[in-house]
Amino acid sequence: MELRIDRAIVAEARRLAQAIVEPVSAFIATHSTHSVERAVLRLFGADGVGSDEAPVPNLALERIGSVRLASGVARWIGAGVAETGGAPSDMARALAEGRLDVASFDNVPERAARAALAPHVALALGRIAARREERRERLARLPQSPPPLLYVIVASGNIYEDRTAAVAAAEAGAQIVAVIRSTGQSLIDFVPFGATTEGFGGTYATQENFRIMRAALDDVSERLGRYVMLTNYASGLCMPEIAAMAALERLDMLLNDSMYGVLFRDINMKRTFVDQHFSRMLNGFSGIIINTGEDNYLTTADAVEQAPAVLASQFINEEFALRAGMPQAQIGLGDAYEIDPDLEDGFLFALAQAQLARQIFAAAPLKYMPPTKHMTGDIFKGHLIDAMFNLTSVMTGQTIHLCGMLTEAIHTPFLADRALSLENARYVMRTARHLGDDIELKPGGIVERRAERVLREALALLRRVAEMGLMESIAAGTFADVKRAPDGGRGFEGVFARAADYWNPFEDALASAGLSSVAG
Amino acid sequence: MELRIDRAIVAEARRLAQAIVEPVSAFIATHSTHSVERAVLRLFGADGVGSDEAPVPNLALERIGSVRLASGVARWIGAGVAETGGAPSDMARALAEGRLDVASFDNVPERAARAALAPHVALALGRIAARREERRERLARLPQSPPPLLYVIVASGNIYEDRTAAVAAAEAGAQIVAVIRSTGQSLIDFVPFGATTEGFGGTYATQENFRIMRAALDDVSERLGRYVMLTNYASGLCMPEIAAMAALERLDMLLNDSMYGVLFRDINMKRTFVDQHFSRMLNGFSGIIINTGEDNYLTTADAVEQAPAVLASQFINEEFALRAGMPQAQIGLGDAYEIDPDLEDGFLFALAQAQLARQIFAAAPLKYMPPTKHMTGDIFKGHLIDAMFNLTSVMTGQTIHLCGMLTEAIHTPFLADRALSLENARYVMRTARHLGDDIELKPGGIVERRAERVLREALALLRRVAEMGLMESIAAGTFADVKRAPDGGRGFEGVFARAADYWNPFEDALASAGLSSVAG
Amino acid sequence: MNPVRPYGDTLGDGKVQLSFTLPLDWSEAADEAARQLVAKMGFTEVAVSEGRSIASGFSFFVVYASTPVSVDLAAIAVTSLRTHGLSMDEIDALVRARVGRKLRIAGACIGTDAHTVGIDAILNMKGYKGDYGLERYKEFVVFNLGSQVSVEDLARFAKENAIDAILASQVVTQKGSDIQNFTALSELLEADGIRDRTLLIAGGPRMTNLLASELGYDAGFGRGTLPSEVAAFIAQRFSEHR
Amino acid sequence: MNPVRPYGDTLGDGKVQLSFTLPLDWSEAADEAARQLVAKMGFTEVAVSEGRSIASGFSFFVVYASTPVSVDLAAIAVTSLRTHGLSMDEIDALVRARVGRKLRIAGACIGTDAHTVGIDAILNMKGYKGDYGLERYKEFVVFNLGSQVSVEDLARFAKENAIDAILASQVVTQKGSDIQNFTALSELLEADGIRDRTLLIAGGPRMTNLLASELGYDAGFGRGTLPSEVAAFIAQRFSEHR
Ligand code: B12
Ligand code: B12
Ligand SMILES: Cc1ncc(COP(=O)(O)O)c(C=O)c1O
Ligand SMILES: Cc1ncc(COP(=O)(O)O)c(C=O)c1O
Repeated sequence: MELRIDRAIVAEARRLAQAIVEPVSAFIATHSTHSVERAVLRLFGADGVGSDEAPVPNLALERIGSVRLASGVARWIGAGVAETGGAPSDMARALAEGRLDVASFDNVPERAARAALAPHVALALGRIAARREERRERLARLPQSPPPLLYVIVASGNIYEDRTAAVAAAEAGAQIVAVIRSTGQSLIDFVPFGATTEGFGGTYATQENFRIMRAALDDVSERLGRYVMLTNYASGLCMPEIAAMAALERLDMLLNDSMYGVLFRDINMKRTFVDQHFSRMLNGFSGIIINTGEDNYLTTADAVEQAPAVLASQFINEEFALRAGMPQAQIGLGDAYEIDPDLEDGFLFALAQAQLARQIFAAAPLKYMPPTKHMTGDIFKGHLIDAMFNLTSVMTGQTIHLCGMLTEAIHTPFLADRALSLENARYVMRTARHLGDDIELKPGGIVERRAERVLREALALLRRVAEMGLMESIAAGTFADVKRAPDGGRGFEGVFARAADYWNPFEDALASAGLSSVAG
Repeated sequence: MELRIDRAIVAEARRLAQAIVEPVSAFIATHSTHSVERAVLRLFGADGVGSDEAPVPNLALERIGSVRLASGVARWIGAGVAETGGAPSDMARALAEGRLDVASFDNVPERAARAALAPHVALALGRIAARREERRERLARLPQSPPPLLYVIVASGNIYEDRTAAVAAAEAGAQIVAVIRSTGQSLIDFVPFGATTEGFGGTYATQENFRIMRAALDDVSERLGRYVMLTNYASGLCMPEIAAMAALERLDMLLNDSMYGVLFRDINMKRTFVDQHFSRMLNGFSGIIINTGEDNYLTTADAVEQAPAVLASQFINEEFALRAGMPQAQIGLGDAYEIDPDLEDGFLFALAQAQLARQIFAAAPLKYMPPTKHMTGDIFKGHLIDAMFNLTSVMTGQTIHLCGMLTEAIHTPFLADRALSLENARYVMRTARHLGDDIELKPGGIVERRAERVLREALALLRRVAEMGLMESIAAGTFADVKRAPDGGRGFEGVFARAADYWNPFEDALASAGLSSVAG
Repeated sequence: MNPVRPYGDTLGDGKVQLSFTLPLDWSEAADEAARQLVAKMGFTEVAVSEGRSIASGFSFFVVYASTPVSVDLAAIAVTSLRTHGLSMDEIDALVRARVGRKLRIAGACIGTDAHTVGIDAILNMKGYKGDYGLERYKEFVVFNLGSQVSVEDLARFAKENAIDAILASQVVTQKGSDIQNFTALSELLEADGIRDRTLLIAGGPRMTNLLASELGYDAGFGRGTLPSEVAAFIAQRFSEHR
Repeated sequence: MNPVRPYGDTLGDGKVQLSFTLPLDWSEAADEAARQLVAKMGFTEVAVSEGRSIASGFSFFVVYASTPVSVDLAAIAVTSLRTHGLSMDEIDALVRARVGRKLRIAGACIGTDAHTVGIDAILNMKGYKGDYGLERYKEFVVFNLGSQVSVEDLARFAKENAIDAILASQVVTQKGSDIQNFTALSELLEADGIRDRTLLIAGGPRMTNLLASELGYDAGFGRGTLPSEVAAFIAQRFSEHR
């Protein structure tokens, strides 16, 4: 089942996406954020909490102060290592606890600081590379079933109940498990610490929670003879830190969108643009597949109307990811089956959109999100809408398939909801496995006309954004009907201009290694 | 979505079906049955019960005795009318009650008997024609929604609960309501009388029950502004009588298969062949669409394996119906979605079969039966299997669509089961309304290869049956793995050879009117 | 884990999903009626997640709620008939060794029930889900009387043919017709004086071993039964008791 | 038809469908545990139509059963807020005539809840399902404070802006977070001394008017609410009481 697509339009759209992202890249290159710097600390092994349960990376940053921070946190940690011979993580803790005065390092020459950190940078990257290699080895030994890869969420708020749920889901056929974060975590400017049991609508993303889930899934992977992937969320105020933690704990995927936080969480756009870049560099190097959030356009607005925005956003997200050095194979662009069940031929519309993305982003592991908006308390009807979504996915060869829950409108999934949902996907995908291969779309038919129209309108949208500039377009409400000011929103205070001597050793290492080849 | 079909094979299959049915037709032409004769009585208005709750038609036949019966019951009723000037129905009752001695009519000349009945025959046919005209008028005034026509069953055992259920179903979108008969009714050699409230797994088919349902559905039809059809079952020991009652009470469809009773109820084959012919003549004239029972091949055996048998049976049923003078537009050939849900690409197999029937019997109002055999107590899974069935139906343009019930493996439908089931069909058929039109099947693909194979194997099966003879083939277990002896099974005692002066005025009238033109 | 209680997403939460129809047009009061009804059943945290008219005078509801009820597993005395671990050959060998003669088995779908697929699955050579039917066993002589067999005919057949085990099937259960027929059969065998020497087995999708024993049967087999499970039971019973 | 009881296919049959998970591997004993559990809940004619393992240590069941419980419709005191029959113009006219000034309304999605679609549906011009939102009414001055608004901020805003009616939304209900936030808001308004002069309205998919009144709110609106229903309620309350 192939759509006949005008390749010239696609090429033009990609060109426009480059033009849109280019000026933002210039901003990114000259700025850093608190979270980027905290991520650097975490990569050096900084962890734990100090007074008031505040995380060490946050406390250390405070002690360094905004003036010195303009040179990058590495500058000061490096100086400490050069002076004391201690480990970078010890420096961070000592700073956090006030046992070390950063002013005393002002005189350590830049070159000494850099030299002192060099082995630690190599060590940190080596650790991540090892995790990545470990994933490769496991995947080879415990091969996954072919895509669409069935993905479910756990969200009890309690990491231990989540673990039970995740293992049960894996046994029931899940190939990817995502732990949904507690409401509000994306808006807090630090990463909580330790195992947590009290979240609302989700469970806190902490490094210990990552570890607990990874261990449980590794365990069940061995038992089932197939590797079960683990996913969490990066987008938010701590994108780079979560990317760092995920790299260290061998998560396999991360929700990571270049604009989600801005549009849907009122996070400052400059903050997000800088954060997403460094976090994606890390994702790229650690072999983590990102999942972008185009589905969010459809949960608040009409799917038919927003379809061009989804496609436009996919082009932009792709471009941002490529610029962070990510290979296509790790760019999980998002889409969702949010079509109105009352719309005649709605299924054909959804098919058009899904197939369009499939052909345009042929090498990307597309992420296909289930119906949510039109799900109601009628679980029987909901199960059917999910079935049509499952059918669309298998027909269009989506890669990452989030299983819809019949109880979507009621509660975060019960254990049995997940089992029923996986059964739904497995059944539909089995009984119609090769349907997509067995048919052709009629030229000029409903599907083809719809796809053409979406592509044309996405192009027009990209053209408008390119003319106006991305930040200005967002300010004008071009995306998701939401208006955000370039200097408004949460986390703006954590954005700063890089000083002339700014230094981020990981950025340098990853950039000079030619990330896409490292990651390839 | 068109299959490329070898038309020569189809033509050859039709030729074989003619060759198969031809010798059976010769048998039919020279025989009659008790039920045919009772149907004649009913057409003349005979009704009610006598002693022991035995129906008047049965009692009358008994009194006439087998020797006289060889001339046909009309001969004696006609004689009575000629002699007494009373109505035919009075004759029947008088005979039944022993108030009249049939021997006293022996001397009434055949011609007098025939002449006396002529106006009553015209009257009876006029009454049926009026019912048919009434249907036409209502359908024009209260148009149905376009096919697939959603068809549900009611089966509480109690005609009044059934009525409640039927009206509720109509409101929920049903376009056809069938009242399922009580277990065992097809094996009793009379038609029960009056309104009934005690059936098992279904409700007795009685003329009064027909009336009650027809009135309720006429009522709701007016209210909804669309005509709701009523269906019941003919196949069994009383096919012709039920056809007569259905004609009089304006049922719109009847289950009427040329072999179902033989194979699945162990009814004598000669009995069934003769009965189906006259009942179909009546169905044809009364504008009733028949539903054949090919689905039954699939409830006991494997759907993939039995597919050719289904197609072969469709050809045979078609030929029998055409010979009874039925127009294509009233021949609702059966098929069912009984594909194993665990079979990879099972949906594609079902699609192939459904589309094959659609193209071969292009003018027939195909009847598509839902999943039953693979339904389990898991109502959630069952609802999904029904959804895939609904999808197949709308993609292949089936006409009469029996809605599957999520509780199929549990109980005869609850009121809510029907509502959920109709919602399922309406949703799937709306969201994928034109999918079938929007795609082409890949040449040499799974669907096309499957269809080819089924057609080829059906041809081979028909060839074997044509060589062996239909009765002998059934005796040899060719259909549904069931072996039935030509003179075995229930109701054989009710088959008799027509005497030289045999007379069935309705048969004559319908045949000479050139039924298919009458009915056209 | 004992006592056990339904599990939603947290141990002990008691979560249950319910759906039902009320003979009412939908309104907010109908939603509240649904809520109260479920509360009156003893559930807590009752949430009516769906309520709507499905026809005039009828509304359908989907409800989630917590039950305080739990069951004590230790008190559940279900002897599993279905775990035996014997192969066909082992079962035949058992009969040969311990019974010393072929066992005579009669099966039928009784009353007006015509659903033979289930009993055929147990009896026919071919069997069910790759498990051979009783006809294939060397030490069983099987009579499959088919469908719609009256209990009188079955009892007579058993008497006249020295049947060791009767296998009665009932698939139609509407209005308790299965219970009626099963009961009639066992009473008739009792009256005929052959109940004692006959192993009486009931089967069908709604049958459980517990229900069968309540009906005075020696065993009952429900949905998903494999022929070998029935074969093993018969063989073991005859090798132990007779 | 009173009292009412669930309807399967016959009036009074009390049929209910249930499904739940037990923390047990499947076995015949697990089926029986499911049956006993439902029987202990007070149901009769319990039929376990499905039971199977869905993961190690967990089994899923589908059960049909009859309940003896019924509810007395007459005793259900639900005043429907949602049937008013007033058009937008009529509501505006009512406020003009009986209140004589514009009503000031503040809406927010409180706590950490970011689900604004529901409250937006009520407030935004555009409205919901073809029914205009409160912003479109001439006699309402609407402040939509958006999402993740702390109850403190909302209370302060109400005080400082002479708000007549507060519309608080909660969509996330997990672990009772909605109840906590709603309660905190009403307590804060009480403490601030502005509860009396403010009409306090709760909304969200799980809200009912009954629950809202239990929480000390003036009204509660649940799934499917139309803006005009809320508008009519506000207008009527202010024309009656103040
Ligand atoms: C196939 C089928 C038919 C076929 C039967 C063909 C045949 N030769 O058997 C046909 C089309 C003829 C038919 C007709 C009817 N059917 Co029917 N049918 C079914 C269907 C789809 C499948 C049954 C089946 O074959 N299951 C597969 C077998 C292997 O499973 P099983 O029977 O449970 O058997 C297993 C175990 O229970 C056990 N077992 C069974 N018996 C025994 C006996 C012993 C001794 C032992 C040890 C074990 C054992 O072992 C078997 C293997 O594991 C069911 C729905 C469903 N999906 O279950 C409806 C169903 C059983 N039918 C039903 C009805 C109502 C009818 C009719 C009465 C409808 C009508 N009015 O026309 C008729 C009348 C038939 C009659 N006189 O009995 C209802 C029964 C409702 C109820 N609970 O009372 C059902 C549930 C459908 C429904 N929801 O309405 N049916
Ligand atoms: C859209 C959506 C989102 C969007 C929200 C975008 C936005 N700007 O609103 C996004 C993607 C951001 C999102 C995020 C999350 N969501 Co969300 N989401 C949904 C979804 C799909 C639809 C909700 C919706 O818009 N309904 C449509 C509106 C019109 O209906 P409504 O809200 O019921 O409103 C009507 C009435 O209730 C009433 N009403 C509502 N409020 C008020 C107020 C007043 C005063 C009045 C009078 C009336 C009224 O009027 C409205 C019109 O009739 C639901 C699932 C579903 N299908 O319901 C999940 C759902 C609500 N989300 C859920 C969760 C858990 C989350 C997350 C916490 C997940 C996570 N950890 O990432 C996050 C966190 C967000 C947060 N901090 O709150 C859960 C909540 C579970 C629970 N019962 O607690 C749900 C049920 C999904 C699920 N099954 O897990 N979500
Ligand atoms: C790309 C992306 N990131 C993050 C999130 C979750 O963010 P939060 O934790 O803010 O709800 C989502 C949710 O849909 C998302 O799509
Ligand atoms: C053609 C046909 N006739 C009749 C019946 C019903 O017959 P009975 O009443 O014998 O169950 C069926 C049932 O499936 C059928 O397919």
